[in-house]
Amino acid sequence: MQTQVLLFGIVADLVGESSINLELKMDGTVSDFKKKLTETYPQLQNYNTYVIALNESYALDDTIVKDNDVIAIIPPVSGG
Amino acid sequence: MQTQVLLFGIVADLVGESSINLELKMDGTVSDFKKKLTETYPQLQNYNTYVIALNESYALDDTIVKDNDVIAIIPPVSGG
Amino acid sequence: MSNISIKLTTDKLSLDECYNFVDDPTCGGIDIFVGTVRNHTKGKKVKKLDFSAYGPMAIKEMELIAEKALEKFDVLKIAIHHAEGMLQIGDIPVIIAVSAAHRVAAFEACQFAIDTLKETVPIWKKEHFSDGEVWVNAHP
Amino acid sequence: MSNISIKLTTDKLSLDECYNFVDDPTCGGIDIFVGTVRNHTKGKKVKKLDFSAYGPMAIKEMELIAEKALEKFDVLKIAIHHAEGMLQIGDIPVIIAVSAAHRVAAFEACQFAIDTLKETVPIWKKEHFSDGEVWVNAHP
Repeated sequence: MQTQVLLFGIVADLVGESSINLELKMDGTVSDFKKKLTETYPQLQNYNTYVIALNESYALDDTIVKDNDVIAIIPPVSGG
Repeated sequence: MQTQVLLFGIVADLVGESSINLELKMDGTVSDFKKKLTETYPQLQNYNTYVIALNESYALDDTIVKDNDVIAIIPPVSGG
Repeated sequence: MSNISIKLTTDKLSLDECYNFVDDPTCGGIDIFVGTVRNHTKGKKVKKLDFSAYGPMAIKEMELIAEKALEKFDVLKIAIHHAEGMLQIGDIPVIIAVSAAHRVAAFEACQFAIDTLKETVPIWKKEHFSDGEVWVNAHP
Repeated sequence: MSNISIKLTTDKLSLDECYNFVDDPTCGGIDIFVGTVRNHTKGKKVKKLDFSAYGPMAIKEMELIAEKALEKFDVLKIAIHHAEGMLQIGDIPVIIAVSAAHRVAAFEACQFAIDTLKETVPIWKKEHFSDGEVWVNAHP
């Protein structure tokens, strides 16, 4: 399945985009997604302090990524 | 010596004045002053939760009251 | 001192004035406590509050609190403004604002200042109910 | 919910707006935390800060914090307003205001809200120095 991934902060800078499309297998987990992401963007290999949000909520590594889920990569936040 | 005493809050209400004059002996303490006050205003006999300030600072019971000191009777405060 | 603002006034207190006083290019956080007149106390409806003060001593004691706050906590500036006279529901008896490079110190100093003010500053409030009035705390 | 005000905006944040939202006839104390842009960080001079956010999620997370604060503490109303975009020294990135019948709960809830916001809300700031710029916290 084709997914849209939103990038922010330093991750957007490292990738050079604020949004990317990634082909994922059906019923993969957040962990699988992270692996695919690093394969596709090797510049993220040494940057793994981000977490993943699905549909605007924080997701765990074993959460299943479903078709049409909005995926976002959240580097360490610094609001306030 | 003749002293001026400032009264506030409930103490002013009990005495019916916001300022009184009291004749004190020289070199008496704050304790002596309190005794004299209660003799002169027996309505304060059952009200002893106040503290005394001399010249706008809190005073202890054994502080000496000097001539020309500004004495104030401070019932429990409730600002804020 | 230029890093302390103390006020005892019959005018309306101003949040912006306190904020502007403590704001500083080196500060990263400001904590502001605002006391407000509550419409009830111990289940009774309050109509208004009358604040009276031993003015010169109240100002001295507020200055002492401000100086102690600057000493005890890593904070930059502090404003302590207190109202006198008759206040209605929603009016503001007290504003305390504290600026600091880091927020924890601002919170701590602000709490210290309001806690101490309520113990030491010679200001008294009389609550007015529909059936009478009473000095708050007079009989602890 | 009428006792929660959440805002993420490129407009200037307003202290009065936050105060007026949380003010209530039953409240006795309001605590307000104001974040400000500091002119230095770790000894380096900051020129300005650029805040970017994952907007919809930032708003959801701020709502979660507000709901949790109302649950955990005995408080009445809470406002959490955060700025986006380029801020200059002295500008206000965040205001959190909390009202309560008694002041301790207001202080506690306000600290809880800013502490949690800094951990969970997807907003990022980039510090601009005279010799470059850096994402804050990007490498913890």
